[in-house]
Amino acid sequence: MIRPVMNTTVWFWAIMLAAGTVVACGAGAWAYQLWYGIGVSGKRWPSFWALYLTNFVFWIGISHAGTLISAILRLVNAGWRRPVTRVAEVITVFALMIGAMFPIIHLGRPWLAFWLFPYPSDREIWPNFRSPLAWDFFAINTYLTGSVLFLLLPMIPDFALIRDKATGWRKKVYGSLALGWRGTTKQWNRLESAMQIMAIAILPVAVSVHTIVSFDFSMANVPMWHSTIFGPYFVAGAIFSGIAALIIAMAALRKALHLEQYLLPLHFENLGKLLLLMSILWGYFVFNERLTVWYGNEHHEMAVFWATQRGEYAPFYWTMVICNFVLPIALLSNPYTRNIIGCVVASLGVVVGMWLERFLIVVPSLSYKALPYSWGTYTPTPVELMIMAATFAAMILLYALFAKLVPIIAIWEMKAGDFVQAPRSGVGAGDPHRIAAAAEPSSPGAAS
Amino acid sequence: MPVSSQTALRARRSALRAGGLLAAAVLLTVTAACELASPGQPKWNDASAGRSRWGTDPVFTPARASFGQALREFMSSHPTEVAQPFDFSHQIHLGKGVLCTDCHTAVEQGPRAGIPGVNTCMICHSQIATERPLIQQMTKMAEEGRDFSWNRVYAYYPESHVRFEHAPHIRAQVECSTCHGNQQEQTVARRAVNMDMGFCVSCHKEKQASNDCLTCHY
Amino acid sequence: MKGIYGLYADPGLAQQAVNNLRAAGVADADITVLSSEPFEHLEFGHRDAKTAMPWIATAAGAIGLVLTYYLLGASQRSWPLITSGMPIVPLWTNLIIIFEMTMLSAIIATVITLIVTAFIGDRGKLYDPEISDGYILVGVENPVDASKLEPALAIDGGRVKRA
Amino acid sequence: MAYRWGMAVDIDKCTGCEACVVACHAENNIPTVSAQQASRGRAMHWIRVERYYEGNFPDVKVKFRPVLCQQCDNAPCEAVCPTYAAHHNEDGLNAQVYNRCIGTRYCANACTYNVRFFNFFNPEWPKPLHLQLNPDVSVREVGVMEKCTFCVQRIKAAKTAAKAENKTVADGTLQPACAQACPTSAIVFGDLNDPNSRVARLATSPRGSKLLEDLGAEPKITYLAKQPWHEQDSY
Repeated sequence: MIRPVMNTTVWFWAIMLAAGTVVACGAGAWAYQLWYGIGVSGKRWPSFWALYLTNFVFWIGISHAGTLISAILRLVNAGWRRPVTRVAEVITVFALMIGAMFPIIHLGRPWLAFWLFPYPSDREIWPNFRSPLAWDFFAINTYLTGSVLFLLLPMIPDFALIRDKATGWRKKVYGSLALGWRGTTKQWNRLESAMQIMAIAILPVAVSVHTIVSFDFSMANVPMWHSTIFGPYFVAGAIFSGIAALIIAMAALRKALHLEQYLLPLHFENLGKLLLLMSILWGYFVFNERLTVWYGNEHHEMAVFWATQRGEYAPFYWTMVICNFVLPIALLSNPYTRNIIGCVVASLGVVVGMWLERFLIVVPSLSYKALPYSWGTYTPTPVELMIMAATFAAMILLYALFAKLVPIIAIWEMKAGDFVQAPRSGVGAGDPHRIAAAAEPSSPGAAS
Repeated sequence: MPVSSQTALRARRSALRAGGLLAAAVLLTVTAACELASPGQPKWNDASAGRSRWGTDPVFTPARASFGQALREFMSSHPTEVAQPFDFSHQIHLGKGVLCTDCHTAVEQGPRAGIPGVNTCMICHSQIATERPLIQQMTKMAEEGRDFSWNRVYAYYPESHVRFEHAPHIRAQVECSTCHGNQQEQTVARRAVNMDMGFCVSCHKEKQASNDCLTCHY
Repeated sequence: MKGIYGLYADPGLAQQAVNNLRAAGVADADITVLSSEPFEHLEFGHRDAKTAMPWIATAAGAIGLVLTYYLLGASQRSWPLITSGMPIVPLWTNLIIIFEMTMLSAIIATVITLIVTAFIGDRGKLYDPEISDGYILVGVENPVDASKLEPALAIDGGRVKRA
Repeated sequence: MAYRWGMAVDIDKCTGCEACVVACHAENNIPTVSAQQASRGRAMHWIRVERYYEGNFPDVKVKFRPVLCQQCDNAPCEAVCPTYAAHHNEDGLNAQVYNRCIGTRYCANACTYNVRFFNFFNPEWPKPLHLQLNPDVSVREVGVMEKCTFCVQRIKAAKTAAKAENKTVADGTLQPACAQACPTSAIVFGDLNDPNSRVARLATSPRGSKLLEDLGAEPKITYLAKQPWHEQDSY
């Protein structure tokens, strides 16, 4: 499992180069925008928010893959979580970093973004804590700090393991990262209690983060934004897209790093069921949102409603419904298609669909605000699309780099879960639940 | 060297080469796409040529002249000593009992204190100290109809959008030295007080003057 | 540094070694057990399990709550600017930031406690890289008489080493 | 007593001539943009005359409504700004502080009336047209929001002058550029806290209504509806 840390393949360099190129182009596009102003994007009166904020919500949503799911699974002590947790937590950390960049990219004067930070200044003025953007600042920072620590702490024993196995510069680097970890019973116990506390603390934070992101919209008196359902709707959508991202990442890692013996069809099966559940939940929320608007028949909202149902945004809307609802339910409710390929196809659909969902929340409402005189249509520009492409490339780049530098599966957790037979002879009295989970026969579809 | 590692080396080289080509291609495409697809946007060469979109030359814009200028504004760094074209001495004039308002005449009426021109000087200096070389130099300027081009000592960067009015402060009996330092010790004016926003705000709070942002920023 | 330890592949043998050391009169605090994975199901895995960490986290959360409450109130009152007809100190919106800062304080306090107690507080030196191969190390640091402890550690399937 | 600036716009008197728009541009240093940029939604008009058409050609009625910042009492734009660039000032104005603005554009989204504008690029004036810029008003740079200020520079000057004489600003002595330029005097400006001012009387007129009143932003601009004799007319 530590093989990728020790050896470097040509493929790794190829991925780094390709992704790095796109990221560099995105950085160039951002520099272009910084130099000339936000006008090089497609933003306009009245669509002052568009693609950047779409991506912001999308990436923050993706970030709910990891810490949230892994914290839930850790708390209920689900044995099958063990190979999945780190794969998931890494997505959280990187997706949050990328997502948190978008509000800054989107600013008219990004060099003043630090004014959101509450610090005493000579101007004697503080940030406005009534603004949802200030809440965002606090929520995302808390979630990011928590997630980074949640990811880093269980990595320490693995760093110690690499320290013992490696030679040369790797031994030095990983030795200092291991912080002098020896593996005393005290260290193990403290680590486990810390992880329990963090899991409990980070769950409400994760829920609050996407609720607050939804507040960015629902606090404004804009048709189809000003809705009480937005909090849970966004959280459900976030977990939905997060699981999809997790499935895609797991499948990619399984192929690239040959982790077939750790990431079993069972994991895809379980996550596929979760994805199916979230898909139904998502459908329920969309139905709620649309039905109340249609039934209420309030004329400000109906303009937005019809624009998405049969107007210029309708193709996006119906693609979204197919990707988020029809496709996952068709593929995942059937045990014969709920295999790895089926899960990955459904997940790809969900990622596309959820991106469209965010776009359809941000853009049409602004295009059709209360005064018909001010209606206008937004179209993105190459600068925006380039920056967006760069963030996807950045995700691949960071993920590949991480999988290269750190064992992507928590080795000690796997050992503790009795998945891997250490050189010792007796299995020992493991948790019967875990063994049952490991030995559970996989579904007929997954066996193929 | 074993064969397998040579193959690996070759593969790595070709991967690097392919990546380089890919990078160049993407960069070119993006540049071209940005230029072609958004005709309404400023072009790369717009700013360097200093031409406006009407084709007229030159153009006025609030953009900073250079990156260094923008950085200086960002750090709100101001020079304390400003070179002036003429060695005027506040010290001598105030020492002889001249009042600030004798020369800065507008200070009690309007927003600006007014920086006196050569004709104001000549009111006195047509008679006083005419033998001094500096005064003679100035007299010559006045006869030729030339004037001083003083450099600003106390200024805000345009981006601070500050509007300061002298008259209300004089009416509220704020001493000139509060903001300008003791001019009896200065020859040409120096930036004696660093007038950041905290300086203004704390005084306004103390004197219970309005701390509404629109009092100064509009 | 002086020390004596045994390496065991099987956690059951390690438990036996711990028991033997206790029988030989070694205090519980002097027995070092190192492993590359936690052994929650065995007795020795529960040594030092008691910790005040949850209470420290709760206390830190409470401190964060109170501090944020005052920071928000004080900063809003220091320059009272009205927006949207809201009160100067609007509790509803402040609650959101208070909540986040409470959680952040608890998380950071937990990590600091972990680092202080488990890493900075770890003064032992006994170690063997074979732990990373799955062996469990049971030993005593700076024993009064190492040779007396050797029989306690010498169990079939284990190896005794001196450092 | 503090001022509370307000406005009344008589729709009946508005001919849609857009003199107010021009006056506003000249007074407040509002940049013009190229036709291409305007078609991309980057034009800025702190006041605009909205045209609404009723009926089919040739039997068409055109209705004009000058729309500018409504200076709401419960302004949705204010609370959402993370830096207090938008806030309520002591005279009841919606202040927009350019130097404090970081360009989140949140205020523009929250604004129900779409009367906030963003500097997408640095504005440009071909020389020597920059010499006609109003020295009492800031020239805004790229990345900041701007909007109608009720000509705060005139308010400020009038208040300072009145205070120097220990008086209050008398009704009718102060007008924003749009009201000054309106050939039919459709726009009336004044202090709503002064019960005898023209604007205070018009604000309680039975013809008066507020724009999108039901959304609860409590705007301070009263629109006076067309008179009944005009409604009966067939054009």
